[in-house]
Amino acid sequence: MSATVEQPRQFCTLGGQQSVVAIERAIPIVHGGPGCSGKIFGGMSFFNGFQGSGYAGGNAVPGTNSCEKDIVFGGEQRLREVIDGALKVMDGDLFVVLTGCTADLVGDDTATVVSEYRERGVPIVHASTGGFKGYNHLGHELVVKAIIEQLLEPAKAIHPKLVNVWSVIPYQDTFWAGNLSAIREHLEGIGLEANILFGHDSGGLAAWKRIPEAAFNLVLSPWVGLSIADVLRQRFGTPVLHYPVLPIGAVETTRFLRTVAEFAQLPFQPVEDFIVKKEGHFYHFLDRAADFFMEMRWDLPGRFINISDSIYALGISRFLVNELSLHPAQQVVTDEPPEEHREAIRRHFAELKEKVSAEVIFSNDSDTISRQLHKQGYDLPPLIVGSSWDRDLAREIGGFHLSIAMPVMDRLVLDRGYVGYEGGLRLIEDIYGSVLGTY
Amino acid sequence: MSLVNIAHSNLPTREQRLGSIVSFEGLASELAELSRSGRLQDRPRSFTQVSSCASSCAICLLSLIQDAAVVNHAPLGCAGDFSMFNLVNRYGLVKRGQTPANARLVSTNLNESDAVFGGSQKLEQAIRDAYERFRPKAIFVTASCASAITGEDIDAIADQLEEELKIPVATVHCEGFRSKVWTTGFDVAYHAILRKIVRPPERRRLEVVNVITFWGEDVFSELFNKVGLEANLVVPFADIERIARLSESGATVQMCSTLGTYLAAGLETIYGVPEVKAPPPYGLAGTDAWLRALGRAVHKESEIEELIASEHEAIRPELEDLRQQLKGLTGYVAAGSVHGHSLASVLRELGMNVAGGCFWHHDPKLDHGDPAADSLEHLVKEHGDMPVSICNKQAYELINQLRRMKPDVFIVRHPGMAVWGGKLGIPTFLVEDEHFALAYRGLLRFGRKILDAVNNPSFYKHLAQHAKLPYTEWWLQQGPATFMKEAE
Amino acid sequence: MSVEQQFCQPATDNPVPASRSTSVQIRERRLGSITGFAGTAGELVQIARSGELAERERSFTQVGTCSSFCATLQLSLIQDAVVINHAPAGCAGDFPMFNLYNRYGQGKRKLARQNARLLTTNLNEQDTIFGATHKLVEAIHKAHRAFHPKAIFVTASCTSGIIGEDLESVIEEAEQELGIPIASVNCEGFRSQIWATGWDAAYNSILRKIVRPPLQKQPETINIITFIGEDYFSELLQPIGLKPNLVVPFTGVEQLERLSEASATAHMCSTLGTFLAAGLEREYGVPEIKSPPPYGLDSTDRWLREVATLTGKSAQVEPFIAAERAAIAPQLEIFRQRFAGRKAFVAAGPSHGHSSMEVLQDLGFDLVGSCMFHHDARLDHGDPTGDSLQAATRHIPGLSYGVCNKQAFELVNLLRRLQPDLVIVRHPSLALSVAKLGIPAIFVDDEHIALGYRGLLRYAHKLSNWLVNPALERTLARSSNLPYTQWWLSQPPFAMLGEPR
Amino acid sequence: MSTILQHPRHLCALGGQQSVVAIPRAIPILHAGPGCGFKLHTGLGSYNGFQGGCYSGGAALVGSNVGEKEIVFGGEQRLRDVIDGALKVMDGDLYVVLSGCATDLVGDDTENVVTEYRRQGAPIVYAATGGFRGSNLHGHETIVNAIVDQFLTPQAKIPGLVNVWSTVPYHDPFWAGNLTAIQNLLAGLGLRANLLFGPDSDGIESWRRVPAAELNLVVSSWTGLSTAQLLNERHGTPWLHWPTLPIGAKETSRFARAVADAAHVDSQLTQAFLERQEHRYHYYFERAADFFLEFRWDLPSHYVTVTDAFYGSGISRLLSGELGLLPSCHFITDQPPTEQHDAIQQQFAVLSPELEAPVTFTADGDQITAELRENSNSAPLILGSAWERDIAAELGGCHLSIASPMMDRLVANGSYFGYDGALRLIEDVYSSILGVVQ
Repeated sequence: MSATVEQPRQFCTLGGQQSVVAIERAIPIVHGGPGCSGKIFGGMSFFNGFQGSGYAGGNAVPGTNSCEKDIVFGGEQRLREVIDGALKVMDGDLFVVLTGCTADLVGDDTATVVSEYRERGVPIVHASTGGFKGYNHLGHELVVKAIIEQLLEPAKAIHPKLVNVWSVIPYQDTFWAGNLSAIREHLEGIGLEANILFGHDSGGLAAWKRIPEAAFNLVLSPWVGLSIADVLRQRFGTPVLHYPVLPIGAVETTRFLRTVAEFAQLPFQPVEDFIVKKEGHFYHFLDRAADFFMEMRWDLPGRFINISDSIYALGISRFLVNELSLHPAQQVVTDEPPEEHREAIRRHFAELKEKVSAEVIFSNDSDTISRQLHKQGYDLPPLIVGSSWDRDLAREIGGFHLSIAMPVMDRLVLDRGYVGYEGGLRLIEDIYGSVLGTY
Repeated sequence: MSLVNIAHSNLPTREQRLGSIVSFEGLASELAELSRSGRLQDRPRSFTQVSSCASSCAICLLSLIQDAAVVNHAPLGCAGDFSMFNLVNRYGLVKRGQTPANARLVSTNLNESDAVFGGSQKLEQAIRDAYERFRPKAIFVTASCASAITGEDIDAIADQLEEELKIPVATVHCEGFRSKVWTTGFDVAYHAILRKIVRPPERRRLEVVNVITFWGEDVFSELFNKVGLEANLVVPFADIERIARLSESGATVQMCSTLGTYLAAGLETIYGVPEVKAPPPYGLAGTDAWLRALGRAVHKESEIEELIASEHEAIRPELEDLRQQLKGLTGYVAAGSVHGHSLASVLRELGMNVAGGCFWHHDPKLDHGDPAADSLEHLVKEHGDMPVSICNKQAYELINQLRRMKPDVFIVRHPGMAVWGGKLGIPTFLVEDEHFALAYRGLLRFGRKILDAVNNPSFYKHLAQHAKLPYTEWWLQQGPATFMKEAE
Repeated sequence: MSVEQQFCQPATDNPVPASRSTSVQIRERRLGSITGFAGTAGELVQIARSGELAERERSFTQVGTCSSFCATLQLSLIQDAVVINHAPAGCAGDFPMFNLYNRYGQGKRKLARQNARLLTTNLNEQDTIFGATHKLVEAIHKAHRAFHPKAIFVTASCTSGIIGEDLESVIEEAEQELGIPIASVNCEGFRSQIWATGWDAAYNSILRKIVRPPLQKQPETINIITFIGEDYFSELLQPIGLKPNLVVPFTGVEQLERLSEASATAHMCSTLGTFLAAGLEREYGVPEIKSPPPYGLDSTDRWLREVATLTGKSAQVEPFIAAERAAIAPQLEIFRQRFAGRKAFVAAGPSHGHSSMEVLQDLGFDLVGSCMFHHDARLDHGDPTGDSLQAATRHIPGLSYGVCNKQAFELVNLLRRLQPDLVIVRHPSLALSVAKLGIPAIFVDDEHIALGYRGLLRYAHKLSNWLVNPALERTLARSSNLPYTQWWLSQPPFAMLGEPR
Repeated sequence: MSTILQHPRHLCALGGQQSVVAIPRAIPILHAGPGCGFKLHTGLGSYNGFQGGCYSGGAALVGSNVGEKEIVFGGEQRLRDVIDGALKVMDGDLYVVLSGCATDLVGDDTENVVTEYRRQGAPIVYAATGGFRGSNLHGHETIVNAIVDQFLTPQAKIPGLVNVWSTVPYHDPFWAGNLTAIQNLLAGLGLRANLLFGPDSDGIESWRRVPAAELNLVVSSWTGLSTAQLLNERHGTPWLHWPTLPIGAKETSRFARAVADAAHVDSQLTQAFLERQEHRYHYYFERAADFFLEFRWDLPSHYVTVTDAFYGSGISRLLSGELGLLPSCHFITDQPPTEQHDAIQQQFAVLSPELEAPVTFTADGDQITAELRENSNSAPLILGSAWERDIAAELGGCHLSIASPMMDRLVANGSYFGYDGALRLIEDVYSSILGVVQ
């Protein structure tokens, strides 16, 4: 994270605020400048599929709105005022104080202030998320770790079927809500109890308190969440299953479920029964529309280009290659994975399938991306699966376009999700809808 | 003698004109020989699956004329393909950089009482409506089984409305039951065009070459410009004025002589526009021969030779490379006869084996009657013999064949047929743009496309695992020709 | 320069800023603006006039908005300029919004749709220690190469401000090299509680670097300082032979260079444009229309007359006014009857909020209260005739009136008591808090719709559309839950407001 | 259906073939001209959400392809040939012979031929579907009633079993997803839906079970009513007619309660189930509420529906009843029997007097276009078939294809039924708008 960025596809550490909003009845408290929270809300939630305020997001977020006084003389007293008020005014189960650039730069001792409240028994934690520290991917991890480290106690007993799910990042993934409930349904389908932690019906603070009881942690993402799993292993000794590919469509989802089942030592038959049922449904529709896929009328895209977070770029590439036999062109990973994870991601793209591999570049800067994609030649119109920023690019290189990555300004997203068997069908409908819609 | 008689509103079917057939099982060489010796006969099938009718082919061509309207005098089901032609139309316009617009199609929506009392008023009404709504330069009235069986005199109505509206109103006799060979529909559409649209030449434009084709991308202009010729693609996406002046061109060529045989022959017999009588320009040998024939027709032999040489040079390296990669792969082709022959040649020239071909029908001769253009003969001579089935889209026969042939790739040119290859797990694609493989550079495009298909067959594999075929085990054990009776 | 020196400049009495300075004085100091008040409209007018208006701070607050947002909104919509945000990535959180505004507006104005030209220097931990002017240089060159802009604006951030980045030296150097104006915009979020300060910062950079002395005066042209609304000003000005010049959004740099050539400057909202208008008058003698913007019958009359006097069109204006008033009278009467007795409330920024209050009164609504995001004790021109609050409440000085920088918890508390039939909202995502109470909340997207005489009817038509079918609010009220405690909802709405300083 | 049609939205009675294709392992046999089957596949199955040929459709359709000879000398022998072959070649559980224009007009005694085979024990029925007899919705009813009439035998009642007669396969591009959604909702009420079509149906077994049902559920403005009546006469099964497609929380809960009552389900359980559903629905609805509120000012406030009757009323109850949009006019394109028109008008009238909008019964694209040009205020949101794209563009409005023919979308198991269906519809509507305005 160093180069200048045109058309950002992720925001700063303070973006962790949205992960708090995603926890049922949790209240973020922003100790930062007056505009920070609103900008994050605009970028990650509103102008990203118009996901909206939710329970305590948007304008409801308590904040210190730091002014010159707080910069010059320190803002700790101001923070106390706001926390006091928040505890009275805001109806929540968990309070998370997030610091912005101002507080972190002038060196307010937020941790101490917050711990005073916690010692008085208030369910409140602090995450130091000054924007300059990194992207909201880091912010998400910081918030989660803060809750784990400052609030959770070792479990009395381990629940053998309980699994904590660390996967897509709330709001950063425009489809997080639908995706997480899909992951839940699939895991429950093979006999596990999924601790989803974010979104509707995820259980709020109570669910978070159960984290130490889990039999294992599932990190369903190329890299985000691994450090969370580490912390949990150190504190509670919980084992980790890392599955880097977001399962979209039958091939990947089945592979994923079998991997999980094996790791969790689940009885074989029920798992297979579930898989057979789901695959049957999925392939019924692929079969029904097979004429369409094969007749490839209307120049359905010859090559596809992903411009998205590694979790989507990889998941969707595997899906289009495995299920629709489409071919990858240049792939672009925009979530700036830490160096130590890049080799693995490169390898996944190199080995999409025997005889099918893809070049990948890591960049979150539209200027760089656009120059790279203009270099390539295309026999048929390519398909760009990326953010709304890329609509112009798609037009320039004569391709088709579907927005699935932040920021999504040209779609409204409610409970749509792309994960799993159903998700795959949904993605097919959306991709070809966007193609056919251009005629 | 000429088969083209524009005094009549109707013309004989292909069976009657050309002795065409829709069923045959044997070697390409046998089929060619039988055709040449005039001993070719059809073997009716007892069991059949649905095929297509002349109505679709006729409406397809006419509905893509940009300032004409089509009135389908039929019950509503015969309008089932309106939506397809609409998409073809919008899609074609977008590709040609124009704003997409709906096709100008109207159905008279014949119902029970019309069947009893006749639907003549409705037809008049519909023609007037079409005129009011679209202000077209011409209106085509396509007939249907129902309109024919109830015995309506649509020609009389058309002539009367032509008087009234002062624009050509042409009837198109594409009743579904008249012919087993749906390409008869092309003939009747062209017949209507020859009768009512094409004018005698005002001035000859020898540099202009008519290209009879579908909706494919214009790959001809680039080729022709190099030798100072101008490609005039018809009928789709042309307008009435351009079609009216077909008679002024220096020659007529076709991307598929099954498609254009009647129009080309008509332009030659009526207006003396020479038809280039050669197999279509697919594959090196085919393209060479076709270009040379064209060169002779327009007296540009030397320019053509230079063009051929330079194009060969341009594609050689990649072609070699492709041949290496495709070597040993086996293909199977299913398409309309002449275009099918072309695709088979292309595969062979790409270094592939061709396990065989399935063609929707076979014309033992073309309207011009000149054997020089026999594309099947050409295929056998240039690329060797192969098993051939003639089968008007009988999926049960095709699938029976494919299961025996087990090709590495299956190439199809007709909606609805590709899916059967896929359900057997065979990498399959439909040739949507009929010009995709055309001429020299098409050879390369097509090769790359095949490589893509065979390099990532996962879609087909999964489909095969999960798709259920609607055929009995019994059938799959029988020979493909089981239901063909002996010739009557 | 120490943090102390940097930020604690003594308040100055001079209401007119020295526009050559790179930094605009914040509104708290320049205009005595405040964000906390509870009382009646009459009181506020009187205290403000007397110069004794004091801020009342809240102990508990919800997040607000900052100058950076307002500054970037104006500048990012200049079609041939580029905005570089010298900040961490999160300050770019509003880029997507500006991009949608941009594409949306381009569509409306028949311009080719293109993404807004926005960059962030993406400051990180390293940069906070070693400084990041080199990244700013890189960004400027990148912007130049990618877009060949006619001007570049560099917007500051809390971080760049606190670590004391020296933007000016970088900028001077780059200007030399690239030969285009490059302007810093001092919109650090923490500097002011009044985000409108961001407009001032943006306009200051335009006055400093873009506007040129007039080549030739354009007596027919009136500058209109506005947002992104449709051009309804022509309806008012063309009939009397004048031409509106809508700025800043969707203009080009060249159009802005010639702001000095207009015969007058007016506003769609005097809070928005006060700094730019005053600057143009002071620097280039372009007179500013002082009376409140033309919303509602009386204000429109007054505004038109002032414009006419300044441009010598008085002869044309009177018949025009009479004709327009007559033209709308019958339909207006119908709407007045339809809306009679309906209770309305306005939550918006001054002075546009004041304009809405006038419009609602003209349409026959009963105003039961209003709440503005801040209050300017005076405007930069310092002329009391510009007092839009007084104009809006001259008939109802007793109207209960609050100043509240969009604190949703106060608004919800207040509205639960007032239970109006309609709330006009003019700030993103406040509408939701209102609608969750089951009260029709109209978010006014196009700020020009109610403009002038015919605007009254346009506005009324839209309102009646939504009032016909409040199904959305009902659905929300049925299902929704507000994040506030019972304790809070039983407190007085302004319980968190401190005593005047 | 009598007027001349430009841009048709339904086809002819022979389109009933698609309903046969929709029955797992059922084989349609067309006694008709060579092109009919494929044209109908094209219009209903392919260029209508690209649903595809499935098991026995598309190019697998069996047909006698009658030619000049059969027209002149009659086609009954030809039909026998084809049936013989079909029984050997096609691996099916149920065979349905459909006659087309040509054979109905020349007067082949198809019924007689088919009856012979049935007497010999072949699972085969006959439906007279000559194209001129009516629309494919009539065709659908004809084949359904043919199976009921010629194939079903009395059965002992199975508690909680409900036959679902609703959306018409393939004609409604979302039929498959809609049926699954209905099944899930009924399951939530503790009922067992007997689906006769689609992937979740047991095919011939489901059909055999039809007489065993305790209730016939007709979710449709008019198609299926004759079937319910027939089943009532034959097997004494009561029926519940729900003329509007339930979309959104309000409608779906009303619908579910009505079904629960008709099937005598414990209202406590029902209540608990419905509350869970509504709660989830409102979470997402509320999450996007900022958007609805802040964008309605400038986005279309008025909408137009150009759909089958039960879609139109269902959509208007979501858009007007829950989202607060205003209807500007409704076009009913499925040509309901005239005696149904008043009842259908009522379905649109229930919201509130201010929300009355003209309802026009027509399937003619030209009339629709013309009337939209006249009385559409400002830029409307048009929910209709892909035909309406041009007029939407002309009026500067927005458009979403939700009705046949749908050439601009691919549909797999998409559905607009119920709670989730409403969320899906809202996503699709606003995404199409957002795609246009920027």
